[in-house]
Amino acid sequence: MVISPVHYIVAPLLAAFAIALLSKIYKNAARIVPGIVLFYNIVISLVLMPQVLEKGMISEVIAGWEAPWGINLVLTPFSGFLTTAVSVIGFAIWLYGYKFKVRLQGGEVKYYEILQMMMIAGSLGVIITGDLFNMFVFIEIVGITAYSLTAFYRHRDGAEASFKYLLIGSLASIFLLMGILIIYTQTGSLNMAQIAERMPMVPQTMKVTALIFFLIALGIEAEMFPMNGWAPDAYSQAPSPTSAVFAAVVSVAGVYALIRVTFTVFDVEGVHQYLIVMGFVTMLVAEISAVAQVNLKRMLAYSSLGQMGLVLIAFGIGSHLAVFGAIFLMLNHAVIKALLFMSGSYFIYNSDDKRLIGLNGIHKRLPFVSAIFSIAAFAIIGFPPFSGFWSKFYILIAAGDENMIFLIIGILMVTIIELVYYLRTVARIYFYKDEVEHTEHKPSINAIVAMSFLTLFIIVIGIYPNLITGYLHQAADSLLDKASYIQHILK
Amino acid sequence: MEGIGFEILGALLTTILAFVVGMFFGGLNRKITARTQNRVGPPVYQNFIDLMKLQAKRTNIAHGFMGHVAPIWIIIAATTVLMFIPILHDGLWFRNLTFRGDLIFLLYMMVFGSLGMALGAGQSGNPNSAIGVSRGLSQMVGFEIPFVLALVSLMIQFQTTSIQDLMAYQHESGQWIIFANPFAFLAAILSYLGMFRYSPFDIVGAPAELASGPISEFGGKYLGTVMTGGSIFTFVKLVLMVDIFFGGAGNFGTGFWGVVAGLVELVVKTFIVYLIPVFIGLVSPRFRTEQAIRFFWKWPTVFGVIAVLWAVFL
Amino acid sequence: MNTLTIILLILTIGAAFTYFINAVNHKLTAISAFVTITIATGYFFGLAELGDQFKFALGDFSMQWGLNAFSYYFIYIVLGLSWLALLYSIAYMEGKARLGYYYGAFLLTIAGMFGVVISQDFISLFIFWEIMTWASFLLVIYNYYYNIKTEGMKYMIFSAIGAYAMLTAIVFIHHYYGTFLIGEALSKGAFSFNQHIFIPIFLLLGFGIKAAVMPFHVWAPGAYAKTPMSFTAVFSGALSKMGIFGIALVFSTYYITHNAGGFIASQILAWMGGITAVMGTIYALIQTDAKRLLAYSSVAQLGYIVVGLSTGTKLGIMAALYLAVLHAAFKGALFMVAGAVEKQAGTTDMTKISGLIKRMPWTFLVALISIITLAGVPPLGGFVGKWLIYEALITESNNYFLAIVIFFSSTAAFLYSYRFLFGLFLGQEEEDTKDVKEAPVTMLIPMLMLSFVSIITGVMPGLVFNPAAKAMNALGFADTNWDMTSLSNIWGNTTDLSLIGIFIIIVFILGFAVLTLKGRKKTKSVGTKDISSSGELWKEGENWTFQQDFFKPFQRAAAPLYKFDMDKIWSDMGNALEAFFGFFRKVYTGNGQTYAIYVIAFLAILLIFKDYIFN
Amino acid sequence: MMEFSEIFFKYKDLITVAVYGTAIMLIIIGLYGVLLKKHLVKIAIGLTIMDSGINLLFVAVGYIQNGTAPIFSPGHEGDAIRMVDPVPQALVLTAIVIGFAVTALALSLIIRLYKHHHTANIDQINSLKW
Repeated sequence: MVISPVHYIVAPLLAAFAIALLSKIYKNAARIVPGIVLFYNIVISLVLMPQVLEKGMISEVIAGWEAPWGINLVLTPFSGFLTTAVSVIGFAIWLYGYKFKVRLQGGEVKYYEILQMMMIAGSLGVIITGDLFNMFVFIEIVGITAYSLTAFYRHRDGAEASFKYLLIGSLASIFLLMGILIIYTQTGSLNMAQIAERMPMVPQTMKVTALIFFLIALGIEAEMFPMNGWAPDAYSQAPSPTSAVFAAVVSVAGVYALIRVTFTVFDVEGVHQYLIVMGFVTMLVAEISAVAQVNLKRMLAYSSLGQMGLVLIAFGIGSHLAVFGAIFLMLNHAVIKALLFMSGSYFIYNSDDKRLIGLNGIHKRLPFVSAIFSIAAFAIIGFPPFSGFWSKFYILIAAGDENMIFLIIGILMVTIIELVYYLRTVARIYFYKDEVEHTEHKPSINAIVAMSFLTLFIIVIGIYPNLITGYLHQAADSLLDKASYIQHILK
Repeated sequence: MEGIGFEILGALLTTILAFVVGMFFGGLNRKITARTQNRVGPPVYQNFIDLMKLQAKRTNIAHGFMGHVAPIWIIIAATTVLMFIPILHDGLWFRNLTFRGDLIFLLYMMVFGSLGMALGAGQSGNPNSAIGVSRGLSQMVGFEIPFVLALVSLMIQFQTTSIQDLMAYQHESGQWIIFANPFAFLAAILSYLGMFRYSPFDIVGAPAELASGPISEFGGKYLGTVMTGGSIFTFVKLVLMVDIFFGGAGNFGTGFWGVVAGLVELVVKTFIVYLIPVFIGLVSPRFRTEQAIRFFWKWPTVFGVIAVLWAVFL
Repeated sequence: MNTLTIILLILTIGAAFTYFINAVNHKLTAISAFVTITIATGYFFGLAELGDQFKFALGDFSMQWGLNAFSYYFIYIVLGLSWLALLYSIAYMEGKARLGYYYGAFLLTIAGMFGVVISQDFISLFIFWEIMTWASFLLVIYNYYYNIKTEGMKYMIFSAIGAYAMLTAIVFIHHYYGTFLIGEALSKGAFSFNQHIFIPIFLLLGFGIKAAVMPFHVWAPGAYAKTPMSFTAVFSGALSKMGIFGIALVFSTYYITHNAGGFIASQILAWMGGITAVMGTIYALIQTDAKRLLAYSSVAQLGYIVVGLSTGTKLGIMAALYLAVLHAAFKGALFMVAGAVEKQAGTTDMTKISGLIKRMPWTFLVALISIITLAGVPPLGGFVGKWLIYEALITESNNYFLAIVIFFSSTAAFLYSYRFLFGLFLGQEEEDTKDVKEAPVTMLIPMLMLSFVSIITGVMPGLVFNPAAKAMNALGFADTNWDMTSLSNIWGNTTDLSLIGIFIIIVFILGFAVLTLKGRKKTKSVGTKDISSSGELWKEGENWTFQQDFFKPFQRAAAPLYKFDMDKIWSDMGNALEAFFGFFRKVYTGNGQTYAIYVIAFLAILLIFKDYIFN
Repeated sequence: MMEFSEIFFKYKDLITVAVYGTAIMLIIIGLYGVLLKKHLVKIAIGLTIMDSGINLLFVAVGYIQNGTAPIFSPGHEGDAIRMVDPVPQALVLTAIVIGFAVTALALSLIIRLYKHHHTANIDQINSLKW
């Protein structure tokens, strides 16, 4: 059978239903099926990426309706890169969580897996769709599954976090519809390429108004200040693998949607400054709030808000090198933050409470996980020789080429704040005395494999970045090259 | 008259001269003090008698290696500095090693002795000695500052760091540097008061309160050696002063009688300079340490700064 | 395969191997570390020669490592001192916990320093700089395992500030001059103070923090004092010299083209160095812990070096380079002495122990020589450095008052020098230190070797001058011939060191012979309890050593200087920032409705001001 | 007895205005409920009202004067020009479904919140903050 981009979405969706049925027959199906499906997604990437990189991009039309009439899926090097990353990290997270969900309280594994699969399917859909309304639908799928997963644990404050998320999220959907409506009335189309083609004829005010609605709606998904109040709660309340998925998959999808809309669909200039300013504000506020956190997962959540802010800054700078750095940083953030949540959840699991005090001297009990966490922390701060350094370095160089000295100084100052709280955490892990006795939960072998795989990635890329810079350059080109996108889809 | 033998002879003569003159000055100091206090006082050669007595003592107490080494250390310091100070300004007689060292070297060489003394005193374990050392070092930080300011001003003014050049200048121009840069002289002479450690700056020895401080554990030959070194050092300081500010000695040619006359001139000049700390010591009580340091950091330093500015702008 | 890469590989692999071998056998750890550094050092001095280069591409950037006379000079310090320090560590760290951690981090730090010195492009410079920083950070927190909060944090944050200042400068060098290669940037005048002044300023900030220049010196004393002494020797001896390395590099443009902007900057930096020297000294002499005393003294010494560099004259730079080596020698030896005392007597608190001279004579000898060198008293090597600095300041660059400041600091240095010797070795011999033994021989050998450096440079400074002169050539100075044994300033006044040395030795031998032979039997050696105590009788258990407030009078006299406490200023600033953060994060009120209001308000703002924002 | 279409033609502007106005009003009412009401259920209701407002807006936009259903039936080929735009209606159907799902989820969450906190006042449900 011929593999096509649509399988990215279809496979997980099918899996979601298959789980429901198969787990009636075979108890462990709920655990195994997602792995198979995500592995299949990796296979898809392995098959498709060479073609994409060769042809530039491949687009798939659904149900035979040619674009612009039908819904079409586009796999550019950019989106292809992200789908690959999402599949790989999703697989790693599944592997990590394989045994983890045995002790899920208040929910059966199968519901968890179903929601997880649908969330990943939605994110992949957001990334590869070429149609605005289709994007809206996928965003809603992601949203609803995310609300439910946030509230998955009954005994925590999950419901509260979930409700906040839902409140803001549905506002987002309403504004998204509003934006789509305006765009549709002006251009009479929903296909991104066609809209982009007709965009020059749209009157400025309408264009900007629509853009603003999109910026708000997608900014909520991309965790932009001041729309990101829900994020820390959701991250900290969701089950840990889900937090990892939030950080590694959902936020990436949100940023992708935002960038795709602002870069490809619209042609408004001022949006770049907007992205830089708001990105910096996001970063600053997030890191400032992270310093004094007493809850590990909440601290990590704020930290990922900060990273997202940096990504937005980099996209806002908009030069080739900056976009390159931004995509690199998205990848790094996905990997590293997933890793942090993975290891962090073992700390929490071992230390009876989610607060940081529980981490004191935990390395005696979890030497391996502690080492992983420390490496990931150093990597996300941007210490060489870890991969985090390179992305930050590229972004800074890009900013320097645009002669934005104050932006650079600001970014680095915020990095120092970041350094402070991560260092404190690592210090707790290694250099503090722990008074109380704990029950020991050693990490299971599959978790160790998953984590060491991602750690290896960090270190290898950090020492020899040339492994991926080639793809990243193509991805950046494909994002910035708007004309070829349009003419490729509209033939 | 050349050759290493000549050099060594000169060195020995210089040392003996310094030793004798220093001892006599010490005796004169005691005599003058006594007379101003309406006492008869000891004879001027009293110091020699004391020295002989000390050297002849049957048992000597040493508290360990450092205490054993310290006296020699002081002698080394004294003689070394002496070797690097021109006695007479013309290059031949008693020139020793003068062409080999400059003022900065002298500055550092002059603290060499007190370091050794401090170590010796330290090992004795006597609290008085330690206190004395602490005071002495603190006071040194006080008086070195104006002294260095004075020397720096001279260096700037005459574009040289060598004493011989300074003497040569005075010899040629016939104008003493005390007139060429009076503020430098003021700063230097005031810091000399501290260097001589007569009252009001005798806080190191402080006979009544510290049992003569650092040297309180030295006796017999050790004390004798310390005294020897001290008297040589007195002479050294005076000669340095005379050389720098009072045109040096030896302006009567290089013949034998000229040299003798030069030595006489030197002794006279040094004695006159020596009288300044002596008389000030007679009439003043003792400072506390911090008072002493404060004193040196006030007026002498101001004079020194003026001297430097003088040298820069005039 | 290239020499430099091989050495780096040896060091890093050795570090990993050492770390893991510790799990197998604690004995092997030290051995493997020492073998590693021995191989690396031998390999370097055996095979590497000037002009070695290694080019490769990483990311989209071309990297370049190489070896010129200037870096070679600093590699003498790095590898030589590290070798001795590791030899010392074998005995010093014996029986301590976390040996693998210690030795691994140590080797990694050495690798970082080596990389910093050999890297000829800014990216690898920065990378190695960071590796060096966090590897040494691991060692800073090694000893005081459970209160990293204080010193480790301070060290890391200041290092980060410095490193990021450097990074900013690097990025802008790439922006303005389109290159990452140091040589190319130099030739394009990237470090000139007249164009894009903030580039050299930021670089100086980065390097100056590592060199502990006022007002960024606050991390140094704690970090030096709390690290294991065996590493502190390298830390203050070699690692801080990386800052000196950088400063010299940045100023190298100014050295050649004496432009106005560079002059002002150098003057400012020189005065900062002078103030650093004074501050370090006056805080050193009120310490009661020997380690802290040495730490502050290191800060002061680095101040001298910075002054020498900033003068930018021939003698000044020579003074800085010379002192860089000499400071590595004597301060390394002194830290090793402190470590030996700590290991043998249990503490370095000078109010607790005294009179160790009879117990540890060799250690005392090393301490004495190194202290004389530190104080800069002839005939040992320290004097040469002092002489060079003063001549540079007075005769070449007319910084008379700076010279006075330096002189004040180095005179006050006598105070803490004496305090160190007296506090640990002299004074009353107490009961509780009766059974203290001399340090093991593997600890004595490095100390004695280092003190030999101090001695030999006293009479033949040319041994250091010649490689230093080559280094200055690499910086662009015309070759200046340096006499092996005598110093001379531009006014033609000379000081002949060999003569001085010979003379002093002769007099010493004569006097010692006389004093000892003449009535040896007449000398009675007695204990320190047997003293003239003005009538007081010594009772059991009394300690008469004068240790508390040793320099109280000086402290009272210099009270105004002690008012100015940089450490407190920084910590207040930090606390204020943290309080502000704590207040600001309240923007995330836990109320979902508020978040909704944020969204709507933001939407409204955008819609109202859309013409201003998006045009 | 006039035909519907005639009445419609008579008041078409009025009706258009009414439809748009209603949609906007619904959205504003919903916003009011979301932003200012403290009761969770009222907030949820506000959300649904906003949803329906948006949907109404969609349909209104898609509508063209005197249009027919977008169905090709034999004999009425000529009506193709008078067909209303089918896309918005399709979208609206999807949006309605999504809105329904969200509302259901919201209500279930509200129930659990009420069990957990024993209140439905959103101001008192802020145990996660800062």
